[in-house]
Amino acid sequence: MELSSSILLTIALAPLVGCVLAGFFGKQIGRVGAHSITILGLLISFGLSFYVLYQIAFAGAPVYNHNIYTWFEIGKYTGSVGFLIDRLTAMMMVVVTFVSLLVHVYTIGYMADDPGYQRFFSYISLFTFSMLMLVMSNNFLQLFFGWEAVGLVSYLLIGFWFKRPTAIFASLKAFVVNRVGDFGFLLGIAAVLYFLGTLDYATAFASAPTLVGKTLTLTQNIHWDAATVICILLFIGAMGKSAQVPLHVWLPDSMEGPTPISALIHAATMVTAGIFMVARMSPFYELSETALSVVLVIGATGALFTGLIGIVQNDIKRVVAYSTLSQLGYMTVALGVSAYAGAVFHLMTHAFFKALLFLGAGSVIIAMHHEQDMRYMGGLRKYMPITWITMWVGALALCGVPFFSGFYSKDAIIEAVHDSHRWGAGYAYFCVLAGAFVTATYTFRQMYMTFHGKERFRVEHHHHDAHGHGHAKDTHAHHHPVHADVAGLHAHAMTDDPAKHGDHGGHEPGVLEHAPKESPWVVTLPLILLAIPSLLVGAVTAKPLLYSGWFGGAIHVNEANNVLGEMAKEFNGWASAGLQGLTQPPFILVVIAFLITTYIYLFNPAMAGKIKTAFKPIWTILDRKFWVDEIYFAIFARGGVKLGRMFWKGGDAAVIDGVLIDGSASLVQRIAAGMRRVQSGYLYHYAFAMILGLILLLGGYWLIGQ
Amino acid sequence: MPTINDILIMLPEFFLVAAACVLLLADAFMKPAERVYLHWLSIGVLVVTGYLVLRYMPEGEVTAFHGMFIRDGMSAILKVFTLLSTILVFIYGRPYMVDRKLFVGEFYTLMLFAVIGVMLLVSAGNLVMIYLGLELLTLSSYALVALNRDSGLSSEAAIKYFVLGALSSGLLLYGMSMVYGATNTLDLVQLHQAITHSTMPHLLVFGLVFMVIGVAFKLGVAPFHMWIPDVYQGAPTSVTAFIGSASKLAAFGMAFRLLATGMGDFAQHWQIMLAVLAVVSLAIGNVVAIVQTNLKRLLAYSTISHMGYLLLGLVNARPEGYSAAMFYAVSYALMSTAAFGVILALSRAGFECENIDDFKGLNQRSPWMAFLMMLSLFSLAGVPPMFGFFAKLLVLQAAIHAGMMWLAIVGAVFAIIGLYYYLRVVKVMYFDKPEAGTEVRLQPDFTLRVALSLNALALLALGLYWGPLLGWCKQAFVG
Amino acid sequence: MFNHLLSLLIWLPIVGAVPVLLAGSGRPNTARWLALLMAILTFAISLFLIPQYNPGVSGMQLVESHLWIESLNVHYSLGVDGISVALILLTTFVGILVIVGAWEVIQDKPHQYMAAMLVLEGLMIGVFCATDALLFYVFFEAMLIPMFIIIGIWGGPRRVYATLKFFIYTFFGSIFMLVGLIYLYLKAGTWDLHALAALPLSMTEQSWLFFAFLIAFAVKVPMVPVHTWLPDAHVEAPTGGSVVLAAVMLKIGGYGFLRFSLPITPDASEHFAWVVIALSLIAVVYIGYVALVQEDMKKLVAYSSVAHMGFVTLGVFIAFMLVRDHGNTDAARLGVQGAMVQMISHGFVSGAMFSCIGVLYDRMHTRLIKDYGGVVNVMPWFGFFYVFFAMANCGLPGTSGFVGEFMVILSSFSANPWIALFAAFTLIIGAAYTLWLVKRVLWGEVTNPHVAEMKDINGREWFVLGAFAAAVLVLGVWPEPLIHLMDNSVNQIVQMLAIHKV
Amino acid sequence: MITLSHYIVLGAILFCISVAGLFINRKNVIVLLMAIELMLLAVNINFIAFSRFGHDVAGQVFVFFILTVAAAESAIGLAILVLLFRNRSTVNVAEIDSMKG
Amino acid sequence: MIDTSLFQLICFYAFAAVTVVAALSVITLRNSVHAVLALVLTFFSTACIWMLAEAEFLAIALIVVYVGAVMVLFLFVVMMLDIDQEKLREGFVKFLPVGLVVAAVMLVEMLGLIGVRFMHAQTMGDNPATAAGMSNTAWLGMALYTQYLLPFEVAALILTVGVIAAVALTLRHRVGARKQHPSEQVAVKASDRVRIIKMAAERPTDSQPSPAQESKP
Repeated sequence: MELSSSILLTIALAPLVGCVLAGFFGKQIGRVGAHSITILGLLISFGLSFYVLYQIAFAGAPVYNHNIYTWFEIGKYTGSVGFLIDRLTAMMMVVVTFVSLLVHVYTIGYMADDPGYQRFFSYISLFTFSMLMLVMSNNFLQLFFGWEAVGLVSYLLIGFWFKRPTAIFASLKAFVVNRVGDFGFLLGIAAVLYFLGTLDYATAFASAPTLVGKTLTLTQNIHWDAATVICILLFIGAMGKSAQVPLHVWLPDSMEGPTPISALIHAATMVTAGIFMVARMSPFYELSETALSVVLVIGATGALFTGLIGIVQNDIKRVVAYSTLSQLGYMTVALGVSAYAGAVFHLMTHAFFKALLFLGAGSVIIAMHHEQDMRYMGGLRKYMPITWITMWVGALALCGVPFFSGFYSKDAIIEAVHDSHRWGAGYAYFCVLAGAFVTATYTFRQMYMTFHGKERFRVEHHHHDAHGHGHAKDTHAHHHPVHADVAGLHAHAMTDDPAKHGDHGGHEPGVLEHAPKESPWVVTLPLILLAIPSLLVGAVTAKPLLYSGWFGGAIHVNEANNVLGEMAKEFNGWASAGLQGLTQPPFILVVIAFLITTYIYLFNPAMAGKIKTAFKPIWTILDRKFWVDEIYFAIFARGGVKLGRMFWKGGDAAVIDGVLIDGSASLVQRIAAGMRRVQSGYLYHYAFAMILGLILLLGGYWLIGQ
Repeated sequence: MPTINDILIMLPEFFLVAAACVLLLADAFMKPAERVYLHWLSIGVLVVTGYLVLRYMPEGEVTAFHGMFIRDGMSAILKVFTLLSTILVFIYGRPYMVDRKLFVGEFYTLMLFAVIGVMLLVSAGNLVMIYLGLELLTLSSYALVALNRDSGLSSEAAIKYFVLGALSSGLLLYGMSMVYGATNTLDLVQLHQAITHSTMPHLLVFGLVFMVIGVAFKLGVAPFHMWIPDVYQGAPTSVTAFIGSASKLAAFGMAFRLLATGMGDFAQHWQIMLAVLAVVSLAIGNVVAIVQTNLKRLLAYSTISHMGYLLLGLVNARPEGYSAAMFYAVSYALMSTAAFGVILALSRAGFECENIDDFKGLNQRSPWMAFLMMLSLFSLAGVPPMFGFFAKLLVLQAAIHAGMMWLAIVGAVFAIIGLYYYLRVVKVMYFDKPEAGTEVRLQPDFTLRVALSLNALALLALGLYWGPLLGWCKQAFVG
Repeated sequence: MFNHLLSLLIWLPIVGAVPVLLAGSGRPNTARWLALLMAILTFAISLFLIPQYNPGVSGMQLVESHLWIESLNVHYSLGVDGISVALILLTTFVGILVIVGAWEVIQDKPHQYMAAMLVLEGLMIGVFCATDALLFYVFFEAMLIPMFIIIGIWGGPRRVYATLKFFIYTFFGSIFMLVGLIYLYLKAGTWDLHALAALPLSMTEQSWLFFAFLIAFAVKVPMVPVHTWLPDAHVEAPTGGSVVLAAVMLKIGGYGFLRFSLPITPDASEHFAWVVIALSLIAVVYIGYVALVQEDMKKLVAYSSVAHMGFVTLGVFIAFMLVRDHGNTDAARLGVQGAMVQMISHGFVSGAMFSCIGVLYDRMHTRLIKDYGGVVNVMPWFGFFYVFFAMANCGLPGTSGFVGEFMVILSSFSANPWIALFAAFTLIIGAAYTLWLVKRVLWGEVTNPHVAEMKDINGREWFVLGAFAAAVLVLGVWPEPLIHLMDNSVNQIVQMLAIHKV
Repeated sequence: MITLSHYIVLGAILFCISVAGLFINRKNVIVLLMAIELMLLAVNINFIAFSRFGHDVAGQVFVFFILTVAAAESAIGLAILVLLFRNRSTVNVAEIDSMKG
Repeated sequence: MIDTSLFQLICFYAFAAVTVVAALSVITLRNSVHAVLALVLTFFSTACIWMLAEAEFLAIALIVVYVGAVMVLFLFVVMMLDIDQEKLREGFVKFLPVGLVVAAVMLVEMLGLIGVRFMHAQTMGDNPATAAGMSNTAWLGMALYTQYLLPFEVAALILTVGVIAAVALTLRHRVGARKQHPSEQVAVKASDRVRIIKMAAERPTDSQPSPAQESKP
């Protein structure tokens, strides 16, 4: 049965309606109204998405590919708004709406005290709409629309607490860095249009083989392969959105936003848009070994090095953020070895367990009264058992412990890299393998520092007795930790000095007004609902998604590159794969990491400090995040401002206005002042001028006559 | 012997002479309080003269008194606009002259004689008539400039005007003598025929240089412009208005008579001379105007530049160019009467509203006057849709058609510089705050306001519909 | 009425200015309502263009022609094609908004302000209608007068410098065009644009004419390096002046390229297209950097206007490369369409941006970015609009700002990837300067006590900003109607490019 | 034998003298007026010579008119001079510069 | 027997020399009165030269009109105005070289352009007046009153303007001077001539004379 377009439109527009109602009429409908409406919209979307997935995957509905309306039509070029629903899309829709729905629910608890409650719901609904437009698109134009729209919402949400200088700086940074990616992405779309003459996926993919042999003439001597150009340009877009090195700098800072959106946007959905896009574009990528190698190397670099940074973070959310960077690297690596399904699979599992981790972290943060520094936590497990358990589920999934969902996806990627012969695969294999160790290290460290060991906070009852609810709504934002160097535009860098955290609002760090307690059900319910797929989804879906070509026509892999196909021959079901995984190098590395961290953080806490001093240089490098932020800031931000000022003062003000405009004006003025002196007022001068005129005219004639 | 026909041809002139003499006599028997009748009578006389000119508007060219007098389309147009601008000057000037105790009969008589001079000059068919017409005009003008007898500036302006004017008529005469020597005739039509087979062409060219200078002086073209700023500034403003309008029409007529009617076949010689003068004029007029603080003086420099533009039309040396130049002269006359009209209207007893600073905040004191002044200034600057723009358009076209693209570009470039100082006045009127001590006359008399409004609005109206006037000008040179 | 629809559109506001002016300073409200009535009437009449104009047919429609000056063969001839219709609608639309926007803001001589605005509106419509070169020129120049007055009287502290600069700059540009037009007239004996387009011209002639036109329109657009009047004019102009200037007046430059440079001097335009393209790209990159460091909000938006208008000239001139070097007519159409859409869109977006700044200025009387901060705390609705327009300004899809840039970049890639590379740079720098502005103005804590006292936008401001927002959104979500409106006209222009005159 | 050139050269010399007089003289306006009279005299010499040598009456008629006009001109010129002296108490050319620039 | 033509030539040179020297004196003499007298001499000698060209009427007219009227007017003005002669001549020498150079350059240019050599061949020939059978005066008169009638009338206008202008500029109504007002005399009405004033018997010296009465001569 063919899908009806009204269902698809409803899926996309229901969140938009929620967004508009909550956003424009927030005051009228109130808090309850706002979250009810948006959640209702999401429920509809989710339900229908699930229905669509069912239709596509099980009921045998054909791939839906229709335009809704024409956006522009000029000659042979058309741009439309339309939907392409195949298994890839359907899966993405479900993931997006599911996570989004849970985040909506979670938000009721997390943002309970926030004055921007309605606004927040409006934003996340808008995000859902944008993300759906992105994944459901059947053409590049709409893809770009969704691409940028999620960027917009990300911008708005990172800067949600617009009074916090760090937040608004982070939002600006996120948008601009994303724009760098979009720059390439747009050029990629332009290249597609140039070579293939269409913006429609189906047409473009169908004619993709014609790209072979075409070149793009850059100069007379440089001709680039068309497919490579397209793929690399498109991948630049993915690098921005999916925070790949070197455009990864915005993602850690995006943690300035409220935790629900960190989970939704900056872990589960938006950042994976790049991965989704590359998978979608697999017909192009398969044409260019070069482009895939680039993808591979960049992904591998990100997977390892951003994970390393995660080890030294103290902010609970930042650890998860760097973990996300690292995991995105894994997905990219999968793309780079043509294991698109592996990438998408990891995307899905990651969406669940990373959302879980974020929401869990959020739950902890609620309990800690919006304290995010893990150095003031510890021993929380007894206060908030649900959070504790669910987070462990997520952590183990993240580490790739066998039978957890993360294991199936991550192991498959590592395996695929191992099997690939693509240029750069060796380097990538090293990175992903080492990454497994690193991942486990920061994950266990985080879990231990948060839930285990000694309590490093103390509870002091302050003079306001109406505790907890004594937070005046409008002062709420002040209680968020404002990080150390917040001045102006300066890059955000964590320091190790906890004292610096004490300089706001008389709120001493690590001092709570009342004991931490488990979060309300609206918070814990999503945790539980996420924990289930985090645990199970891998085992259930590994075979179909990874090894059975479930995606069908949505993903195209050349026979020669089909590493997953090779691996499928050795896959004997989830249980045996899990058992097998226990002996594989990745798991061994996880175990080693587990032992080390357990020793350090549970039994010998002083050790951490010693190691830090022993490896001071390395620690500094990691703590400063390889100075990427600083370098970017110096070159692009400060350099840009300097360049702009030079252009402005030097070019516009000095040369054009100063010399050409005002200069010529004052030149005329000066000439005029000189010439008026000829008009001396003396009669004899006047007569002389006339005679001179006569002589010159006569002389001129005389000369001509001669 | 002169026949009645000769007299009929010159009917407007004879009427005006007779009327002027009658008014001269009447003035002697009038009490100062009755002088207002003289005012209206003079205007009436001019109106009747204008009617006569139009009534006997010629089909083609007719001459009278042995070719001394030529009545043709060109002269008719110039006469009509001379009369018109003189009427306007009378109307605008009355309150001003009354306030300054200059509301005397001599003003009207001398003005009428000057107008007669203009009419004779533009109709002259003979070098003698050109000389006499010119002298009638200039001698009256000298006296008019000096009319404010108690003003040092007025007499200083007069002496400068006089000495330089006499010098220029000396040069003109010298040139005429040379031309006469080469051709043995003073009649312009015969001259035109004689120059082609003259035995002494070098003498003709030599004379031509002097005659061009005579014309240039009258037009106020650089470097023979030195009198203009001082005279414009020093003369009573109503006289300045006359010199700035009617006198320029006369100068154009004189230029046409001498250069085209008389020396038309020597065009290749005077074209280049006029082109050079035009460039110098455009440069000096536009550039020096920028630093002026006195509005009359600024308008004087603007005149210099405008005459440069007028020459762009003349250099074309074809009917098309002549008509463009005449169109320019007419437009300039209307524009400058309007501009001086505002100065006249705003001046009050004991206060000459002639410094640019006196116009500060005029829009707040008298928005309508400011608006009229703005119209004239934009017209002078040549901004469409004002009349002045189309005049510039035509002369530029004439220059380009004559193959002098460079000249047109020079003209265009200086129009930009010129724009600046007109805008400065608009700026002062509209964007500045009024200053104490420069209170202008707020309620000028009714006729003045009406006439001035019509005059300035005509600049806009003619800008929107200038076809008939141009057609008229073109016809004048075709027939 | 439909026979003289265009005349009516031109003259209604101009004649309507007379009663507004006569209402005098004593009855400001009468003047305001009269002006609004005129503006609404004009807009209503302009809406008739939509049913009256047949987008399926190329060439001028609703033609009116009367002999104006017989001896010079000047005609009062009007006509519209799709491009003109779009721009006229933009003009009349903006016309209402500036009148409403100035309602209480202009307290000093409101009748004069309103009258000037109406005259300006009529003249701008005239520019878009004129099919006679001299008539075009007359409207083109006459427009300067009311604008000069508007900036000069109701402008900021350096208004005199700004307005003089504006006037003289523009006049400087156009005077050379006048010389060129006269030359053409002498050669062709007519001022009719259609006939001039058919006039055979040698390469030398074309080159001279091309540069004459280039100076005129480059100043108007404005292109680097003759753009410096714009920031000054914008900064000093009253809000309405800025809005009209940015929304409509700049478009006249782009429109002029289409009407003059392309059809009359196609070969020279092709030969020198690289100059314009290079300047356009410089506008995007260089001006982007300059905009980044501006301290005055209006100046920033003004510079961003220059950068955005760079896309217009880029889109127009890459058409040559596409048609003549690549034979890719469709891409050329895409480029020109992109340029046109960019013009319309920039009209809305920049108009809206300036209106926003006006809203702030009316409350704080400063335009310096540093005086603000945390505005959204006290003006949430304003914040919404401001962010929305900022996003449109940096070309976010879904807003009109995206459409034109997208098309131009797509088509320029087909011409030369390097061009597209530099053009696409706007994505980065545009976002950087716009959002940095937003960051410094809207976000953050309220630090200035005056900001804390600011009230959110009132109903009138809501109406203005809301109307702009609606236009921006509709155009961004569904540009096809606009594109369809202009498609035939654009196609015709592109077809003409292919014809060599030499 | 007197030829035309004798007269014309004399006229030219007188003309040049008068021109020189116009701007050598920096003190006295009266001398300026006299220099102008000299110039007219030079013109008259030319006209008479051309008339005589060209056997044409027009030249002499012209001289007649020039003499007439010159008389009227002198009258007005001197009147202005007197006026100037009354207002300024000077006829010194170097002091008559209140308008300039 | 001296050749007539040679004698004429000698006379011409003599008068020409006097003319030039006198003209130079006009512009160089320190004393204005002397300058005027030098100008008179210039006119005289020029008149003689005109005589040589057989333009008798104009030669006489020059002397009568110019020397007799104009120059007297000049002298009158020069003497009337109390001019500091010494001061007026300061700095004269300084500008003399410039003046000489300019004058010389101009002379060279003029002579070069006129082509004097070409004119050298032209001789005087017969007196045209004699050839027409008239005296010079009659010859001139015929032309003046026929062909040049209009200019002649215009010249009259110019003289009128000269009169009006001279009077308008210089005539001063001195305050307090006793003079006639013809207009008022003509316009006077019978009722104004005699005014009967009723005087109240009890207040004999109260009423003031009316202004109209006062201004009556």
